[in-house]
Amino acid sequence: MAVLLTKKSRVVVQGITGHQGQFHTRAMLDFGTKVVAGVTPGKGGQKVEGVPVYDGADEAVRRKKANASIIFVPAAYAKDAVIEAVEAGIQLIAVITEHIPFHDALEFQPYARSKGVTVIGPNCPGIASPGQAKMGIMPNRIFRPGDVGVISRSGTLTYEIVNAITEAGLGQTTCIGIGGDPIIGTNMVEALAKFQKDRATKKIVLVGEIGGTAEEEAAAFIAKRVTKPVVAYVAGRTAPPGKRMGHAGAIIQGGRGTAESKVKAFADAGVPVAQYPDEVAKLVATA
Amino acid sequence: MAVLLTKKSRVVVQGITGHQGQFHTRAMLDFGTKVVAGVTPGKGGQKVEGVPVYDGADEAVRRKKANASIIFVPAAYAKDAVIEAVEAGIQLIAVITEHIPFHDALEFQPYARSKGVTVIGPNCPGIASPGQAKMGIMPNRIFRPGDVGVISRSGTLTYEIVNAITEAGLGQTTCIGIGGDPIIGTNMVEALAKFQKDRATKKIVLVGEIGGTAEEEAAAFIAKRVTKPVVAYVAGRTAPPGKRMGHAGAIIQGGRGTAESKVKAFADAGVPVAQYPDEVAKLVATA
Amino acid sequence: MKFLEHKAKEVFARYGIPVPRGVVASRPEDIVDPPLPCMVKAQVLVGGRGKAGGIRPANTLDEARTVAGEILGMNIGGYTVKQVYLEQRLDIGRELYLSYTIDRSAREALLIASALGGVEIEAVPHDQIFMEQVPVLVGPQPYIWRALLRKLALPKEIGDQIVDIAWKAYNLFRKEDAELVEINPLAVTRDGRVVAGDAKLVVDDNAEYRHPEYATLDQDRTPLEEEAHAKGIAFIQLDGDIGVIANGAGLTMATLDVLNLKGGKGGTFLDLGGTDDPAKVAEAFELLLKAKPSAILLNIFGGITKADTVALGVKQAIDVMHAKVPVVARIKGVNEDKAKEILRGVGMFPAETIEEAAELAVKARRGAS
Amino acid sequence: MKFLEHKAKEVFARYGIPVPRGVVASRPEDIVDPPLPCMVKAQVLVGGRGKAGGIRPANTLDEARTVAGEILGMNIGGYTVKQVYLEQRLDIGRELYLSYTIDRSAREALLIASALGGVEIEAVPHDQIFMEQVPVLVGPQPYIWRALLRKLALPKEIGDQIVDIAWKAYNLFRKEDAELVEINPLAVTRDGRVVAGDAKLVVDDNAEYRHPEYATLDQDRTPLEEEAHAKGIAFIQLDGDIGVIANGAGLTMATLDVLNLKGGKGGTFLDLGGTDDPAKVAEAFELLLKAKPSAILLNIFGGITKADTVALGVKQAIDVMHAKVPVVARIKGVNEDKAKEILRGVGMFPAETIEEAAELAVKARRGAS
Repeated sequence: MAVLLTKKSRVVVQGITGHQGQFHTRAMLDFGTKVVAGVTPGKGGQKVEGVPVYDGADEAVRRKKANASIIFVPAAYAKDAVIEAVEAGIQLIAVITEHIPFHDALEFQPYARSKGVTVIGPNCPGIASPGQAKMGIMPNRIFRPGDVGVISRSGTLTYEIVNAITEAGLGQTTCIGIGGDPIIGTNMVEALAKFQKDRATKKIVLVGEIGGTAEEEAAAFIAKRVTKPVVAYVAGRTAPPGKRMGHAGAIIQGGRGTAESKVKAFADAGVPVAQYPDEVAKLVATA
Repeated sequence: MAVLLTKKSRVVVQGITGHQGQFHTRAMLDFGTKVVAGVTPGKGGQKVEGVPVYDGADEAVRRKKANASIIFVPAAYAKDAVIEAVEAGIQLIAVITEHIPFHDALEFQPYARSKGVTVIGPNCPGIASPGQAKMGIMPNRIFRPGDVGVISRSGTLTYEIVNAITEAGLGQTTCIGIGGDPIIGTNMVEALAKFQKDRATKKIVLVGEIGGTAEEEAAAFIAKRVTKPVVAYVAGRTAPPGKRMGHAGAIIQGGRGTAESKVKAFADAGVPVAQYPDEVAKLVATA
Repeated sequence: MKFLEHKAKEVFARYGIPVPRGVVASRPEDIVDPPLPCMVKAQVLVGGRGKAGGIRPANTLDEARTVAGEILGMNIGGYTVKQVYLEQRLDIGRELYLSYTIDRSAREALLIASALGGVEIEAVPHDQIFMEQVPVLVGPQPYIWRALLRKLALPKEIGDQIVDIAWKAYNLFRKEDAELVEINPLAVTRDGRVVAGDAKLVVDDNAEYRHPEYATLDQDRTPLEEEAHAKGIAFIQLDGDIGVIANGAGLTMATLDVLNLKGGKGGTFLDLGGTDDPAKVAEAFELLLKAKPSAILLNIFGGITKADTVALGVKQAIDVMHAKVPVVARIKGVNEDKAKEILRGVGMFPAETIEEAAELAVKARRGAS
Repeated sequence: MKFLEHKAKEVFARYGIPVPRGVVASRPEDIVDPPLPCMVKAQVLVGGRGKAGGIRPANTLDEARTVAGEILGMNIGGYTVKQVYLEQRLDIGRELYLSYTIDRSAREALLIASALGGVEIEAVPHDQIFMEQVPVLVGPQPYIWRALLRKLALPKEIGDQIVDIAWKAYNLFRKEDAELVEINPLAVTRDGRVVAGDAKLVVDDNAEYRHPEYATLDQDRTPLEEEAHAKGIAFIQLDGDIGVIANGAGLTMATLDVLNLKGGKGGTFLDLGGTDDPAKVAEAFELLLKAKPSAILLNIFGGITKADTVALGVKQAIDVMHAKVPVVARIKGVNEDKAKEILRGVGMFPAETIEEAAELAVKARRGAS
């Protein structure tokens, strides 16, 4: 078992002919993902890594029964691509693209929701269910099938932590990189709810960072609804207010979004918080 | 058991101080409905039939924990009222108001959906779960608790049919008047899915009419997914093409939406179709 | 609210959709300076004008007047031509199709286009039709135009114009509360311009309050329907002889259906709605009587509506109009006995069920004839 | 992209939000015809100008020049005042607050208003703040304005102006891709007009391509940050001394945190991102060296990024800059051994874990100082 993405998912790659699209199509295939189609307007008829390319997402759905999509198109075209995927009937969309204006996300996120479509990201590393499928840009070799569910706002930091979990002899059901933007599709609470419901997931790891109140909401949700052990890490304890720490969402503004507040919220909810990234795997192993 | 509306539902009446609002607040209370609040801008502080009136839906939610709303406000303000209810956190909304421009519905329907809110209507008689609650304008005395689920696009015709079912010694779990407009919130297929899932519902009655393809889609859904017996009636067999038969949605256009097509679709799905409205109760009794 | 071609083209022009120059005339002598050469087009709210001879060319002013004189007063599909539109004749290379309407199931706008225009879209083979939902909350996105152009397989210069027109037509559809915006043919001239050859526009009646300027548009209503519309009564004249009146649109339709099954034919669809104000009922009933039915079939389910006050209205109308028409009534619900009592006083035939009432109405009419 | 007050007010005026008349000046002698009486306002991208003496009145041209001369060149919150804005002085009766920002949890716009303006909104008691999500797919609906006016309890004439301004500010928020539109104070003059007393505007950096006219706005960046921005490098100067460089924003933050836990203090946040192009790495590293760190802490998790090509870039930069600064590197992942080999050649201290690397960096710095 896994959440959201499984070996049955039929993936279309929007923006498959670009550098990233090509590279990660190969990597996703290597992971075992059913990549059934690619989309690049004007390049229909080509093949990328043996995967047929279509001009529109609707064709990928009609001809290849694609039901999940990973989006690599440039930021200026991402809103178009998400809505195209939703209208084509795709049910799960991972938006890898970074630097998407958040006013675009304010439109495509609720729109996708109105059609019952799950969006992950934007500005995220995607989602991976080891042993089943990956729809993202995380390195393949850090994963191993197991019973830990991972939720993270960050990219490389997640790889570190997932890798450490794997090196500690454990594995993951699914790893969801929910993204570093202020407006994201699937948030921590929703991801937590999925893992709480998933029978294969026994433990949950949350990787948060400064900015917003997602971690505080997650902590409140854990206290009320999550019975499985959760371990957290929060990046940005030393970040100064008013400075955007790389991610569009990682900023302390008007006193909100501090690491202290998040760490305290987790502690109040009984969630152990690792001080060092490497500590996460140890806490999970003993959780 | 019942679908969507139960005795636990806490109802707010938007437009409570109007003639219809007042009258039906009384009737809903008589039915046993928990009408906890009313809303009319500028009339906060008043009471209608003992129900406190607030200036905004948010207050009704905050102070009275309202989670369902019935909307009586004039057509020009209906979009405002629906969105206000959604933003206030209401989960189920019945829009009684008729003559709402459908371009407004094209906005508020998907918006409500994006927030996970169920809308019934507009231009509908509402919803009633006999023995539990009513959020609508159907006459109280036609209902009796029982095991028949009723779905209808029409008003008075539904009362006829529900009344006949009751007179035949049967009763209803829930009766959903889905509305006569072209753009409605909960459609036949969604209502069917609810009744199929509801354990208390043993039989289902569908009252359709000309216009659109809702009945054809319902028939296809029944063939695939509904295991409970369904009885149908279709109004408008003699309606001429191009003439709008009262309801904004009841029109045969460009050869689409005919009664023949709907009756045939039901027959193909194995659903008995009554020729006369009175026949519905007989068919249900023997189904 | 339906628009005559020239009225629709006025709206199109406001949204920047290219339309040919044209002038309207109600009499040949009013035609002074038509664009020449031109097409003289009958202005009626039904299709099939071309086949009926309602669209003809003219090359000179004299010819335009002569042709206009022949078209004015014609009967097309039951409608008398009261106006002609004299429009610059286009040198058309090909005819496309473009329209916006709604997709009820998806609860979205629906864009339909085809490279085969100039004929009814129903006659175009399915695989030649481009059909795409437009999500109104976010509006059309570029992928829709890309898909449209792929399907229509047009050269870029033409394609760009089509997309521009499709955008403008969408804005019109949304801002004018349209039920239908149809451009058929969407003409491509031999010199490569894309122009709306015809224009169909229907605006949602329920949105009239947002577009009061459209309230005065001529509609395809009979005089009695026009009167009913002005009074806010849901009333339609049908081609049968028995006047059918009921409360609720669904119930009225069902009553007409039952009548038909019993061998009768409805002459009116009159939905009283939720009213039980005797004055309003009387007003509606008077309209019905003006349609001169051979019998009247009244079907009331008094749920919340009180049956007796409805009956009072009916009695009042019959008294005022000195009507001799047989009335068969099936009344059920609140105060049904009182209602029957009242109607008996004006010679009503009572019935217990809709079927029985329909049978009685058919008989009463036969007896009357 | 942050806007100086006078730039923000230019945008406000474009959207029809009332702002006082004003002129900008960089030198006292450029002030020729200021609106009088006026306020002379320091134009800097930080708050607290008033308290710092950066906002002062002037009644005559001479006075305006004198005051401007005193304010220009002032240091406010670390920023040198390069421009003053001379603005018509308002006769203010009361001060309100209005802003739009985003509600991340609800994924909607957020309208905040208060009858208590003129102070930081964080200082206003919670029960005096009106806070309402605005659903962007459908835009603000009338209920929002009703709720706003109920909360603010203002006379109708003022309320109507507030709603008008709130509408216009919302349009600005959406169309200009704003992160923040803040009017504080939203001033009510004694003669009953509502005017934006101050204007704060921040536009989403990611939307710069849609607003190229804003690209030239002065930002509160250090010269090195400016250079990094121009090169598209995620680089921030911090107040510590150890240069921190890593790949990925989260990992860079985490590395800074670990350094802190080990008693060090980061002087830079440098996120290499997903690049492993040695030239780009070298470019980034050169920036870091320009910040003159006492030591460098490099943390690379080579998932897909190849560690050795990153190392090549680091080596190149150190070679070019003839840098003597100690580099502690913790490298993990693809080609980590090759990477370590390359870095050993330039005198790097290798480490196995982030913690160890941080400890080494702190020591290396101490040794160096």
